[in-house]
Amino acid sequence: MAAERRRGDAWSIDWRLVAVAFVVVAVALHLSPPLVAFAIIEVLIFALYASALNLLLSYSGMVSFGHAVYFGLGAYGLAITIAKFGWPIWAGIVAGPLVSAFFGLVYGALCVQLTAIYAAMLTLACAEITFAVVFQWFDFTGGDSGISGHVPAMLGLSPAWFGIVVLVVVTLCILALWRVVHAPLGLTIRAVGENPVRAAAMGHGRKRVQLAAFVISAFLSGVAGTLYGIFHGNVFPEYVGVLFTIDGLVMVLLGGLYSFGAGIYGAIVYKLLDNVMAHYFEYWQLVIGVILVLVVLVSPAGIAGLVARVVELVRGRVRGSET
Amino acid sequence: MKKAIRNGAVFAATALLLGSAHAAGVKIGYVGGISGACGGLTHSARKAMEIAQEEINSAGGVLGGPIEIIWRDSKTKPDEGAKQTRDLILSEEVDLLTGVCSSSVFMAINPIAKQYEVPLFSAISGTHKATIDFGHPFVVQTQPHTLMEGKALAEYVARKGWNNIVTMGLDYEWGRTTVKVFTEELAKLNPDAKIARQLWPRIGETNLTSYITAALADKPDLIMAVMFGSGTNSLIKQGKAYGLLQRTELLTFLSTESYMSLGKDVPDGVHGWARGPFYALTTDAAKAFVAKYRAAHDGEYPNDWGILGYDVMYIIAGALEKAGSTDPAALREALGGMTFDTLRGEMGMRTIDNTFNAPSFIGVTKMSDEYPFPVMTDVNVIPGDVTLPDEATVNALREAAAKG
Amino acid sequence: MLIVQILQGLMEGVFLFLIASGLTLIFGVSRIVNFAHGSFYMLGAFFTYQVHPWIAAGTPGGFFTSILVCGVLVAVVGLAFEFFFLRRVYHAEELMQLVLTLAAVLIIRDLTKFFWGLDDVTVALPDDLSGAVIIGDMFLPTYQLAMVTVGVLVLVALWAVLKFTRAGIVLRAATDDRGMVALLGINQAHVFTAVFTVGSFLAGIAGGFAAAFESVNYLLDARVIVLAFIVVVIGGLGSLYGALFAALGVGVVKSLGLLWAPRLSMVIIFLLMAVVLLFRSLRRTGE
Amino acid sequence: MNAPATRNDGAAALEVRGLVKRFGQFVALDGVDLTVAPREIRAVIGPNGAGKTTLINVLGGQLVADGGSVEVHGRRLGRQHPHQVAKLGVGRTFQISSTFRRMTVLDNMLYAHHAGERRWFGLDSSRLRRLRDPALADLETIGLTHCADQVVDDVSHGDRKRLEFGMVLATRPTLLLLDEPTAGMGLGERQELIDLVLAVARERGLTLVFVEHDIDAVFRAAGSITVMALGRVFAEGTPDEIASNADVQEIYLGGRR
Repeated sequence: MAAERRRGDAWSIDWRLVAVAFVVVAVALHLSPPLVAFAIIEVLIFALYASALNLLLSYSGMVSFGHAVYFGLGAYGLAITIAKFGWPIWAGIVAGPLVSAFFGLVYGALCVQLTAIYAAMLTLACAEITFAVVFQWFDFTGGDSGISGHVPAMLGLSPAWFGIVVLVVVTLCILALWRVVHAPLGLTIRAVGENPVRAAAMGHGRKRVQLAAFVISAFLSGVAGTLYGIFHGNVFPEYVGVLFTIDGLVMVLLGGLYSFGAGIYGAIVYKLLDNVMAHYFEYWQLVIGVILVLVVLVSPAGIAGLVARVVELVRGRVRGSET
Repeated sequence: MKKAIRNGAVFAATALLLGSAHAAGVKIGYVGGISGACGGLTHSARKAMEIAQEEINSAGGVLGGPIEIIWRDSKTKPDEGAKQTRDLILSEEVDLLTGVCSSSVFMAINPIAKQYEVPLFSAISGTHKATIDFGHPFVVQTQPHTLMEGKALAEYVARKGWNNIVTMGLDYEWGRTTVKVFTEELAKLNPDAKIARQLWPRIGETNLTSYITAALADKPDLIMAVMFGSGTNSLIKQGKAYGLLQRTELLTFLSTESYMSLGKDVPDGVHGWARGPFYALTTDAAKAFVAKYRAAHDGEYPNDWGILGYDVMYIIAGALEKAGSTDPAALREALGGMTFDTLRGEMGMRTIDNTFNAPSFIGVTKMSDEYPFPVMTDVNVIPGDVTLPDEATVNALREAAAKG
Repeated sequence: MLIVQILQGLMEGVFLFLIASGLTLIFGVSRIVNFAHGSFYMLGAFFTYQVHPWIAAGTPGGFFTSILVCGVLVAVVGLAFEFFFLRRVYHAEELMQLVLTLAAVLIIRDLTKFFWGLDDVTVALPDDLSGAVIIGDMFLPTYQLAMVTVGVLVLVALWAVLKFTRAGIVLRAATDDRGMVALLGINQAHVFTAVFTVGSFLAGIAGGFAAAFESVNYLLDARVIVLAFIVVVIGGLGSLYGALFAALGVGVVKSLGLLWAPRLSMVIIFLLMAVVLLFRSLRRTGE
Repeated sequence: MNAPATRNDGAAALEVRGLVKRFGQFVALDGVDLTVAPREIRAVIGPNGAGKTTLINVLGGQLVADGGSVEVHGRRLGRQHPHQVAKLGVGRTFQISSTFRRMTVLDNMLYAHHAGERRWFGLDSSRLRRLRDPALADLETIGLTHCADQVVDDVSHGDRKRLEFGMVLATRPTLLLLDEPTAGMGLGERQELIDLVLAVARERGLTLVFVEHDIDAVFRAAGSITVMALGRVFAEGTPDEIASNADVQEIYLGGRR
């Protein structure tokens, strides 16, 4: 939030920050034992997925109760084109996100006909239908035993090097998302999302703008899902299931609505708790629940808000009006 | 001296970080649904495996050292299972893998075992796909898989002479395959039998009343319900009011934890099948194990998965002893020519699909004086040799899977 | 056979109505989409599991009393949740309410795991309730008739409250227009609290009934909330009578669907939900 | 000034005939006729419930009429959506100021300029950089430079009203509908805003229709006045004519003074 309030660099990317983060993650990947590297890879993939969902929640004024569909269909696009159609691996990798984007277009076109909770409920219905088809269409999707073995897990690379691949792809995608949000289209999306009546009175109809956001979000979720499919070398109906949807939602809400970094911060904290805390405390979801309550009651801007405050403090220009 | 201490410290630190390279004994990685959907089933497996581990170790261990088990929770999610498995192999450098609950987790782990050539002993998941369709030299199945179970059921049903049958299979792989194999095998064994209707409740469905009325409308001799856990429990509970058991026979999957949770709600006269019902195992070893298990866990009884878990530990230990090393090839060779004296009786593995000729148990429920819940009586043990699919079937399935 | 299936579907439908009524009531008045509704239902089931042995187990009277007691307990949980948390975000944007109810889902699920473990539990049905009324070859299970009766009673009670009492007039006003309540000189917060409590109570008793009917575990919440959403959406969010017809419809679609399209009944129901949503929107834009 | 191609100098800027709008039983507009010439500055006044805001909402496309016709620069409005109406060159403000409260004031204005280019897509952020200077200039004009980098939520009510007006102007409308542009403002602020509105309207040659409760402002600013009551046009004329109309005095002005 703070980043967008400042004038000088609101529209530009802090390349130094990106470079430092990139190097730190890359080095960490190489120094870590596999399980930690896996955790980093997970964080990266989910940071992209949650950021894509965040485009909807924070900017376009839509809520998706079925976003795992676009995540999981990326992995299914990869698996089915390779395992069933016999495509080469690279073609499958390209196909994954496109499949997601296609379903984003079809479902999105339906969902933008509605608004608010009605639209959200329609995303849920679409997701449940997709899940049922994926789960039951045995011959095509492998049903609940999924598809595996179509692509070597991590492309046969070591965890560290596969981590670097993921890091590069995720970084590029998130930078691209940043560009979209801060391009004219992004401005339209934010305007329509925040106040569709005002935007309409200025000549911007809600539906096609939200549809564009939906397709972009679905595509990027599909990239994340495709990466996830490569990471594990498999795909299962769980990837399009309700738990992945809730994971994404919780990450964004934890990270803090209305800030670009919500998905990134949320993914880091959520997956950290998932990977570390779960070993010591079985009831870590309870902890997430409590944090969410605190977020609502104390810091609606979530972790992103806290980070922004810390950054402001460090830079020594906290303004009194800031929350 | 100083240098030695420093080296020691470095070594300890490295060991902490990366998991120590071990000298003697065996390191086994357990991946199972400690939490998640399998959590309710597999806690007994873990307890039983710990008992077996303790027994084996106090008797001198294997390969000159103790068995060490590293417990990992798949959360009953395939992706988590895959991740934990890869870490067990890469950082813990385990010699063997076991556990595996739920077929999706099994299918996720299976290619990893193949890739890294680490033997994987399935104790809990019964999908046949891992050892047959996508089988490889390093995966071993120690319990009756779906194809075997379907055939065992057909065997039992043919023996009983039921002709008019309604199937009720949970709409996922286990339910669908079991019903399919059952139908095919029954047609061979009893050409007069016909399937009047196939019903497919969704997994997780707990209001089964309209399935019950639909099934009863066909006035079947038998309702064959390929369901488990909450599905089975709900079917039995809700069926009672419809006089289900008075109007027809019911055959369903009834592992021990179903009895435990339903208690007296399980009526007498349900035909159930199971994979390791402790009360039907009469050997001294089995009785001793149950006694030991109960003593260690507040009088709790082991469920089927406990029996399977205990058996798999002794299978692993025995095979390792014979192989003389943890080398996967040697292990497989050793396994091929051995018979094991398990709690479920004498068993051995065949090498075409690394599957044990594990028995299926089918019996009829009766309230028991001995236990706080009903158990099955007249238990038919249908040996694995009868139910294992022939080599042609295995090859056909493998060819089909390879085509995609 | 058709008649049996339809009747069975209708009975299931009444139970679905019982599950969904609280959700639609809460949405109608306060526009809150209560994700925790399934969790309250689950709490009702586990409370009943816990409480029923203490309250004259084995007799129908004691059994119904324990369900009622558990309904009240769940209502207290709902009340506390509304009073201490939800109340603070009525004026914030809707997403904040979503966050809170989602947080409640996570917390209640883990607490359930903590107290009752991962295993399935069931509540034994009193013998007097486990029979059936037999008409020809039709079996009408006593317990399901009891659930239908309770569903109808709830419907009649809600109808009477809405129609005849001052509280009902306020509620209807609140459903139509939230500002109206303020105009009537009534503290809106009290209305919301009351409705949330009643909604939680309904979820609680529905869960209590389920505990003796099916097998209950900590995964129940997700299953139920989706069912409740389906019913509430098809019925028209916030509409009590709509929810009734939707619930009956879903019950019948399921019971007939398993005959004709055994593997597609859920897909059909979700398609129905999608079509209803889209159709409603077309009608709205026609205004 | 950069007038859109829809402009047709031959016709009236706004031609309303027999406009009817019902909400259930209630008739909000009961056959309203209204003709506004290009560059005219027209005030619409009337007691509460006269249908003024409903009229603006129908003209802006936010509501769909139940009967009658509306022509803007000779173009018939049917059931167009608000954004299509906006593209015909109709700009409007709302009674309760409608801006993007989570964005900064500058971003609001940037967006308005972007919208003014009649495009919604675009991934080239250099276009926004290009729009930055004109946007800042507009903020200067409406006197909001001081809070350009504040989120709208943090600025005062009056500033929000001004911002909304400035944003609408930036979309370069030819017909401007203002629904109580000064509602809730202090006296000084009100005059300032009205002066600003007039200055801009004259400079750009806009047609202006505004609803206003502040009678002083109305008489100072309007070239002509339409008085509405009970969903109908009750009287129409120059400020002097209206001021001297006894019936108007009776039902409206009398009631207030």
